[in-house]
Amino acid sequence: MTVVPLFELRGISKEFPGVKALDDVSFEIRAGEVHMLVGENGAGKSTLMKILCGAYRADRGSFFNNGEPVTIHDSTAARKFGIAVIFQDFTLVPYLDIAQNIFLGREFSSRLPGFIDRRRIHAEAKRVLDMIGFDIDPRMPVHGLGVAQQQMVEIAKALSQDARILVMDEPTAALSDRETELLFAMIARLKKNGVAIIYISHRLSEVFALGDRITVLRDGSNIASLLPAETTPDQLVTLMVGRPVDTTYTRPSRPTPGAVVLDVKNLSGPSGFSDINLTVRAGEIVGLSGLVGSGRTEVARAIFGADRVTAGEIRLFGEPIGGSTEISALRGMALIPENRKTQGLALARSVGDNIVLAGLRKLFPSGFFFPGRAMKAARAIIEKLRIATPTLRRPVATLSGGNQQKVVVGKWLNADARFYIFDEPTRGIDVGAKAEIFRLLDGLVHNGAAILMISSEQIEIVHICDRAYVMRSGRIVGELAHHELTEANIVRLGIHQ
Amino acid sequence: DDETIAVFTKNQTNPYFQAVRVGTETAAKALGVKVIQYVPTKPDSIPEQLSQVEDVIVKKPNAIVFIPVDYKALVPAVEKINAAGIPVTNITDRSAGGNFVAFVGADDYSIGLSVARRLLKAIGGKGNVIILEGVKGSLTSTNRVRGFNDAMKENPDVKLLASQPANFQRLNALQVMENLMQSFPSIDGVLAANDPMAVGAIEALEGANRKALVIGINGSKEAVELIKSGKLLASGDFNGFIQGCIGTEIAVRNLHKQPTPKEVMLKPIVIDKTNFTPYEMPVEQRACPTLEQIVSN
Amino acid sequence: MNTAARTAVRSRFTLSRDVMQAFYRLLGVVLLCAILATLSDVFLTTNNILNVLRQSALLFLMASGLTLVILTAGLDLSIGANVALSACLAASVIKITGSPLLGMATGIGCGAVIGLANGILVTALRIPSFIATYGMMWMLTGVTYYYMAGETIHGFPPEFRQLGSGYLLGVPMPVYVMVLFLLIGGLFAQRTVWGQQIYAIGANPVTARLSGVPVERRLVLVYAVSGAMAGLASLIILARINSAQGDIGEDLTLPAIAAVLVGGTSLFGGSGTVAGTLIGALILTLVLNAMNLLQINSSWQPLVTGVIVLLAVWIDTRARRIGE
Amino acid sequence: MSTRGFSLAALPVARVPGVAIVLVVLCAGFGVTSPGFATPANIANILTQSTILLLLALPMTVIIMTEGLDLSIGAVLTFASIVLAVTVIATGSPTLAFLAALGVGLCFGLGNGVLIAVFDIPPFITTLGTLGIAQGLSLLVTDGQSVVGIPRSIEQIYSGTAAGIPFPIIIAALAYFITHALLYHTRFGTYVFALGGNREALRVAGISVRGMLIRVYVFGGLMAGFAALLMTARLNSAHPTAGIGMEFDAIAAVAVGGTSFERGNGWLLGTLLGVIAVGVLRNGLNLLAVPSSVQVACIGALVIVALFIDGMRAER
Ligand SMILES: Nc1ncnc2c1ncn2[C@@H]1O[C@H](COP(=O)(O)OP(=O)(O)OP(=O)(O)O)[C@@H](O)[C@H]1O
Ligand SMILES: Nc1ncnc2c1ncn2[C@@H]1O[C@H](COP(=O)(O)OP(=O)(O)OP(=O)(O)O)[C@@H](O)[C@H]1O
Ligand SMILES: [Mg+2]
Ligand SMILES: [Mg+2]
Repeated sequence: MTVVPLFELRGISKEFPGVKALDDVSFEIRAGEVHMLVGENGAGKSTLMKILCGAYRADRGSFFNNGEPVTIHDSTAARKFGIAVIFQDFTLVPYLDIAQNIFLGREFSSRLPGFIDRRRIHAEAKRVLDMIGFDIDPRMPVHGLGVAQQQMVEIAKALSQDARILVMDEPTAALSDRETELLFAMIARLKKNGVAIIYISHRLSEVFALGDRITVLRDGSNIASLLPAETTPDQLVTLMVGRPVDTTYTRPSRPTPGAVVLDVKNLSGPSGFSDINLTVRAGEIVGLSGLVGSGRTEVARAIFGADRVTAGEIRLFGEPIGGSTEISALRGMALIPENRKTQGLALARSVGDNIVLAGLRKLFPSGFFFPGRAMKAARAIIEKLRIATPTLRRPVATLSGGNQQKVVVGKWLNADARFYIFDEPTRGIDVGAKAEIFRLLDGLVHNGAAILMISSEQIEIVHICDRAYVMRSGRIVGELAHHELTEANIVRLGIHQ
Repeated sequence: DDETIAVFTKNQTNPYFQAVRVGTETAAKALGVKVIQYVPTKPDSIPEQLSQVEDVIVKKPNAIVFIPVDYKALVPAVEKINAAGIPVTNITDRSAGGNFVAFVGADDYSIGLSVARRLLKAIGGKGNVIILEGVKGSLTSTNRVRGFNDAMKENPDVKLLASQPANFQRLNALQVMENLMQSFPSIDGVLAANDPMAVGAIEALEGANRKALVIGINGSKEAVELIKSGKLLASGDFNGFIQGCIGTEIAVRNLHKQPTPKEVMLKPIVIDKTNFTPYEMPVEQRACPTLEQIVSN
Repeated sequence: MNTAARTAVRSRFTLSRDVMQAFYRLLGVVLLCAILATLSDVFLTTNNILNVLRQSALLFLMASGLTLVILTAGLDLSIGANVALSACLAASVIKITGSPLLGMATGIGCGAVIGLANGILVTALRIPSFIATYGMMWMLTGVTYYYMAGETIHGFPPEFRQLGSGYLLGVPMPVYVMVLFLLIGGLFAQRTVWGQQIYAIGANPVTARLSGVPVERRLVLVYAVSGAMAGLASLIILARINSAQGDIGEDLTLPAIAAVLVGGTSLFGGSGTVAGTLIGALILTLVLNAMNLLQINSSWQPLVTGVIVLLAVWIDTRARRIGE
Repeated sequence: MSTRGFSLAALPVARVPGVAIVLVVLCAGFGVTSPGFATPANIANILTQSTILLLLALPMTVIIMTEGLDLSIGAVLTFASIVLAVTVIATGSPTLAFLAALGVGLCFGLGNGVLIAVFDIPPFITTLGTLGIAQGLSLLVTDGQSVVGIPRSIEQIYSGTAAGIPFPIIIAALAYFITHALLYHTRFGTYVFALGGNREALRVAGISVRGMLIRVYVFGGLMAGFAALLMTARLNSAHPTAGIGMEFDAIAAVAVGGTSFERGNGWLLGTLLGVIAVGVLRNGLNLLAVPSSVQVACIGALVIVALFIDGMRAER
């Protein structure tokens, strides 16, 4: 049966300086399907979608709309074909309100030329927000919103375009379960209306639950197009990575926990958490779980000394600390923040510069900096974590998300950290890299380090952690020992009964 | 009762205007009136002096002594003062319009002429000369340089190597002079349109171990010291102190309905090795000459 | 993956971007000199070259400290006013005590304290540097005017004046000072942990802080250094013109900023070099020197400088793009 | 115009901004200490004096919101004023002269915009360069001299009144409302927020970032041309140094008014208050006959204090 695809890309190639991001990739979308696009970090998924929506221009290749050859050289052209995108990196304007963001570039005109009809924009925005079940005043400026709320606005923005083809680049990375469910319901409704959806995700569960078809990209080429029913997760991962990979992370036996490394007592802070008590021992991984917005990040930042606290005490290796990231780092604490682009990396600087940043004081105790030694140290980390970069000098901004995350972790390895806080370490990371990060965590605790790990994916907490705390509305509402650590228990504690 | 006189000068940095201000204050003390100084916060700012005039009109002082930042651009300010009925005495730079009680000044042109003559005579009526101009377009600079040039015309054997502006500033003059010395291996004289530029030129010459005679204008304290030590040949006396004194005295006389002259032009005096002694006394310690002394001179 | 192996090979052959840029800019200077040499025969004489170097020293000293500030994505608009106040205080101290050393300590100390104050405004009070230093500029100017009351301080001991007008082995003293601080500044920025941290702060202050860099303290340091360099520059001016006056630094701020920018340092922070700033200072000084030598009407000066600034930065952005 | 329209998008912080506090304190202080201060004549005087600065500070707010800067605006004002004067003297037509001044503003705005948007030169450097060019042209055209002999009809624009209100205040109020409408009620304004806040958002929305940037700087140039008319009328002449440094005054007023330098967040009313605060301070100090050197220091203190108050509040 030859179905004429709704839209087709053929022979797309795209080269960035030094990287062949896409090499002769072809891809087609049919009406009413959810087409999963998977691949390792840096495989070229986001790049392909940016070409589809006109944000980048392909070096070579052609487009077909309903079988007719067309050109897409900017986003207006893409929009004409009904292509809308939910970007991996938000495209929201902080000091405009939600409604203005949703209709940016498509404002309703008032009678005066050039003027906009604010009332209509707000009304329409309200309609779209209601449609996706997001209950918020469209007059709220976006800069005050949390990550999840921003993601919802981003989704509303794409949906408001009445798209025929909707691209979602890791839309659930920042969403909680409730919002994820709403999104999935939305997707089902759209599918019924004949909208084609391209869905990029690193979560294999989503791939198999949602997908009608799967396309795998590897190193900028498309490797396979398959049906979920005919594939197993292991086969898919093998295709993505190019070799068989053991993704079923098996928890190795851990040493018996040693001395208390971190001891937090009655910690409260102005950023909305109070009376936090927790301990982490050498050689154990402790989870900090809870819903998005429950204040885990704030606690982590406060422990690291990045935010002010109003009460309580933090002891690291028995010594009181607090209020200074410098001292925390020197005493052997590390923070892998949740947003790598704005908090974890200096994007314009090179991979090498980023990797040595946190360890400068340890690598060069004299205060003098030697580029040769720094480069050697950076190279060792790159090899150890298998960071895919052609050179040390490449700006870290040009790496894919997963490799960027590895750089953020890597910079603390040079700093001889003994206690690590990982805030959503696997957000936006492919399966292969995820397994590597977990192995990395294991390696760290085996060498006697202590880890506090925040994750919104309960399954991760259950698999990795030795025990876990659960937070709700800025308080710790429970501690789960290893034998109690199940998804059900976390959810029970995390959601208000 | 206390009569107040508002005094407007161009900036807070040039010693010349400081001498004017001291002059007005000395005279005021002697005459039993009060003076208030108004100086633009940004040196030589036209809009700001205009605003200050407008603000002062609100306060209605009894009289105003006025040096316009620019002799043409401040005419609207003078007209506003006239309209407010406040008597205003113009000193130093002659305003291009408006009604004044009197004008007190010295003639830039004739000072430039006489001090340049002094230098040209000292180099024997022949040789190579450089002119350092002030801020381009300012009345002061234009007239002084015109005086320099007319003195040059009287000495056809003197060659003008270059005439470059150094904005009345020491550091500018130093660097312009350093650059010009690269092009001209032999320089006999430097005519600078004010003292700071003359000092800059002297420093440049000394730095390069070269000799040339230098003159400046304003008769500042520093210039007098340099004349005494023989580094500066001469400085034309523009006499800000006396202008301040006489301007204030005329303003007060006018208030008291006493007769005043319409114009007082101070004679050009060339300060050099022969006559610098009276100028060594700091302005703060000098006494104001009376109007009669000046006019009868 | 064998990318790591490739990394090892390639990085040895890739010239650093900064080095390439400095190279392009040096090429620009050479080109400019070649053009000027054909226009004026005195241009390429040793004397004139030394003369240009001596004149650029002042600009460079102010701009070198400023380079560090701009590397952190900040700006210091108060350096001109700082030079004025430092110069006047140093001049007073020399006059009163007769000791050049005390005067020099005063000048540099005053500059550093002002820089420190800037640093505190920017870090502790969180005022954007552009505005904090603009306010500081006005306050310093006010204090200077008040202190000097329109007077001039003149005539310093010859041994102090050596600093500005003296020669050593036929080369003017300011040139030595310039080279010394080029080395110190370059080493500080490229070869110290602090320098690396300063680059990181410019690129992303949040990341730097979360990587254990004491951002506030480094910023305060950077502003203090910029202030101290302004103080040092004020001494060179004093020694060169042998007098101090309230308006001594007024016209020096924008040229110093221009020198840094023409030298290729990005206003957005995180990239640039002190050596580049030297080249920037040289370019700007060369232009003025040439205009004097060719006796061009000085009205052309702002226009030509403006065009040169635009050209230099434009060529720079082009070169950067080609380099990538 | 609906107040809701600006209350949310416009206010950077929903509490009393530093500039308002500063302004109230200044007015109260001067009102008590200086009898001439709180008179209608003096208030009109302050407002009139503030008009030219406001005409520059309005577009400066917009430009700063796009994470840009226009250092050339004072020099462009100067050059436009000279062209206006020269044209009116040569042709006798004030209309033609005004158009010529606007033309100068347009050219420089366009030049700035193209250099920034197309040639990718950072705004600070671009406008530093064009500042030099405008200043140089002013000097070359006039040879440093004032241009005088302008017909009285032009002066009327500054000194005239309508219904007892000075013309300049009417013009400035008009300019304020136009800018307000532009910023908060048009596409242009919406995209200005996006230019500073997230350019990528604009790009994917299919709006030309370059085109918008150019428009923003053209707006700045045109307002400078407009301000040149007031400046020429005020001085009844044109002078090559008249507008020197006004760009920094405008930037300071914008900053004092609470517009942020970083995030595409601006507050136009704050700019208005900032301009008036500077005017009140200068006027009050003059009325109190405070020595000029102290005035200079006070202006610096005003800038720092206003931002300090804002900073303190933001921390809470
Ligand atoms: N603007 C850019 N400049 C240079 N290189 C780029 C740029 N954008 C992407 N790349 C490179 O292109 C390749 C593909 O990147 P892309 O973002 O498409 O990966 P991805 O499949 O979306 O990865 P992830 O799952 O981590 O988001 C990567 O090697 C990346 O480093
Ligand atoms: N409804 C909301 N409105 C505005 N801001 C919110 C809202 N919900 C959360 N936030 C922001 O998020 C912060 C708490 O979320 P935070 O990111 O700390 O949660 P978390 O538990 O770390 O979750 P995650 O790490 O998954 O984002 C609050 O301080 C607030 O700034
Ligand atoms: Mg991606
Ligand atoms: Mg979080």
